[in-house]
Amino acid sequence: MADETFDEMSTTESVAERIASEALIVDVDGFEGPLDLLLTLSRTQKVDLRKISVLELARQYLAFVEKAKRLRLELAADYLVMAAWLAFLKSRLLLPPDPTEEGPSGEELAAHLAFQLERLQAMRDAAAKLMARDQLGKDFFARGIPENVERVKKVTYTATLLDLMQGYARIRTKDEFRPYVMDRDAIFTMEQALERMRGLIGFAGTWTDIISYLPDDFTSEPGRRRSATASTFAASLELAKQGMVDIRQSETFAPIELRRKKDN
Amino acid sequence: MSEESVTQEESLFEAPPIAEQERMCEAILFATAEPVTVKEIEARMPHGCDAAEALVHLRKRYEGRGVSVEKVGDAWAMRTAPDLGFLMQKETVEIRKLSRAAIETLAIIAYHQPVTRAEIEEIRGVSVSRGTVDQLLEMEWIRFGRRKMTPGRPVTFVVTQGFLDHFGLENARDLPGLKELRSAGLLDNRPPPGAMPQLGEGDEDAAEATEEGQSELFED
Amino acid sequence: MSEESVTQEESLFEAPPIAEQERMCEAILFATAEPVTVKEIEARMPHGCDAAEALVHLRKRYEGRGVSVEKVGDAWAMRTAPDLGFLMQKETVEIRKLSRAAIETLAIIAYHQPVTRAEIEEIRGVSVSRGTVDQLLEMEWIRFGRRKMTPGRPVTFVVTQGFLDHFGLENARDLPGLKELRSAGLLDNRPPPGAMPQLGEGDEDAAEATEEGQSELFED
Repeated sequence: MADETFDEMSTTESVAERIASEALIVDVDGFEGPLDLLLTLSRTQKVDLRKISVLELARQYLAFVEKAKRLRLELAADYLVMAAWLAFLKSRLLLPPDPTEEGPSGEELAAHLAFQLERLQAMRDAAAKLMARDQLGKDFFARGIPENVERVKKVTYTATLLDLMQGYARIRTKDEFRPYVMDRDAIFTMEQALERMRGLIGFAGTWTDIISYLPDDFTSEPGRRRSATASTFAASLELAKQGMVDIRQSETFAPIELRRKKDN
Repeated sequence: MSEESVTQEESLFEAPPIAEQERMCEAILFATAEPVTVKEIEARMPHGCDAAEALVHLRKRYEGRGVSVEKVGDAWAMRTAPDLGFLMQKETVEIRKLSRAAIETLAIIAYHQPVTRAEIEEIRGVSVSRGTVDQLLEMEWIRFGRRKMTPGRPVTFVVTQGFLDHFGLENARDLPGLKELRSAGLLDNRPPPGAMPQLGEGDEDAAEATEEGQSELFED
Repeated sequence: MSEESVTQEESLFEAPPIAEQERMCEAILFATAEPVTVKEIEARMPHGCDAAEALVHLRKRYEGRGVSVEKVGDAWAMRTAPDLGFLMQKETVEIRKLSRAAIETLAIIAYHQPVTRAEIEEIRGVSVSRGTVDQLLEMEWIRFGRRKMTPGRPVTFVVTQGFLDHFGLENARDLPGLKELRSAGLLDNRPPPGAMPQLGEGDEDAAEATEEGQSELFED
């Protein structure tokens, strides 16, 4: 059968046709596979795809492939697989059905091929209709100055009673097993001194040695006394700076005395 | 304390009148370039509002105006009337040129969704290049749907809200010519009888999967 | 030659009706990325249009709507109505676990209230950051109690009704497991020696506040 087609083509071939066919074959890259090529060929039948002659289409396709072979053009394997299948289909369609043979009839196969072609064509038409629609940014437009939606993040914190209990237990146990830190039991801090002096300063109408402001329990032990003296001195300076007291010292190493500022 | 007062608040303040709700929807849609879902709109409105109803009123109000209120899937957006596109030459954005393969693939996904790559290949008769799918994904016109419950559990593709928005479709059911294609049986999946050349591996999957998907899509 | 044809055009095509011009202005104001002057609008519209008049109509149409047409300098723009600004916020609520520092501080206040910051620091062994206290105040889980009658009259902190509600307590005294903690020796509040200097007059008060407060807590 293929030979017959081939002969037909070769005997009638003119130079002009040869050029035309070369153009067609060189154009094979323009086809997206055998189905696309079949669809293109089927258009030459100029009938509704539903009434297409699959036999005729198979002939056209096989002729095409033969030509490509003669011109030694490489055809993708897909095309050759389709050619083999169409040759098979053609023989099925032409020969009387063999009752011993299994599988679908030639008509069923042809009908499916026709369906595939019709479906592909339909999808192409649909794609064209889709692209012909009005499109966003081309035919219709979105808001030109979109206002940003401010995202307000509201954070809610939560804790469970267990968290609370565990937190508390953690602190209290830490107290007992805490890593070594110096217990500052011999330290009278500047803050403490300030606090103490602020409470007492109101009574300091006359010049008084700042030593008398040391807390009682910081006077006996030398270490504690040293700390309290230093912080009380620093606190006195701070109070003087704040304009609450006047400070004086008659000579080096003489007692430092302070007095509430008169106008206070 | 706080819970109690909230409950009180709810009962104390009724939802604003529908005209006011319409104004609110108008402001929200107006301010946003992207479609906003009814749910999102309602979340931003005071308690007890019925955004869906307000939107229907709003759409009606804008009928025939220079701007229209459009439904895009389950979201809403305001868009200029298509017949006035000529006024907006300055705003026109260059739409990326899509290859023929990409356009066809997009159409197949839209009309056959959810659809597997094997099914697309079956219809086009050639393999689908990765680049084509990637491009469509990147443009956010398609996305992955749920996997098919067929051997190999292949992924499927569906079109997105962005696709509907771009082509001015309220719904995938409004695709041009969809009804005709359906009644012509061109959206059916017809398994090839016997020995057709297999185009693409996942073919067996394809049969079952498409049929399910389509009927599902167009159910409601 | 060109001038002539323009003149012809003018006479051939009349300007569209004012309603149509209004639609055009509406679409232009909607879609442009910035306010547009009357001149710019007119340049976009068909010949012979009167944008200024159309804009006046348009502004009137939008009166009282969710969107308004406004004049910005010598340009025009559409904006959402100012009273609907609250719709442009999207509130997301995130629930976070309270930090360890905050839990510990809260626990100390709950068990020792009324308690000063210095006392909290003494118990925790580290300083209490302002942020932690502010956070608890903001959450309305703690509030200021009465000042201590000690030098400096430091403020104290106590837990609130909101705190009790959150933890399902009727009273801070109901804090579960206190007895157990105590019998485990975890609540032996012995101040580190010397850390609390004797502070003269206010001292009894302070002592009362902490110790009595606690014993009161453990009574029942």
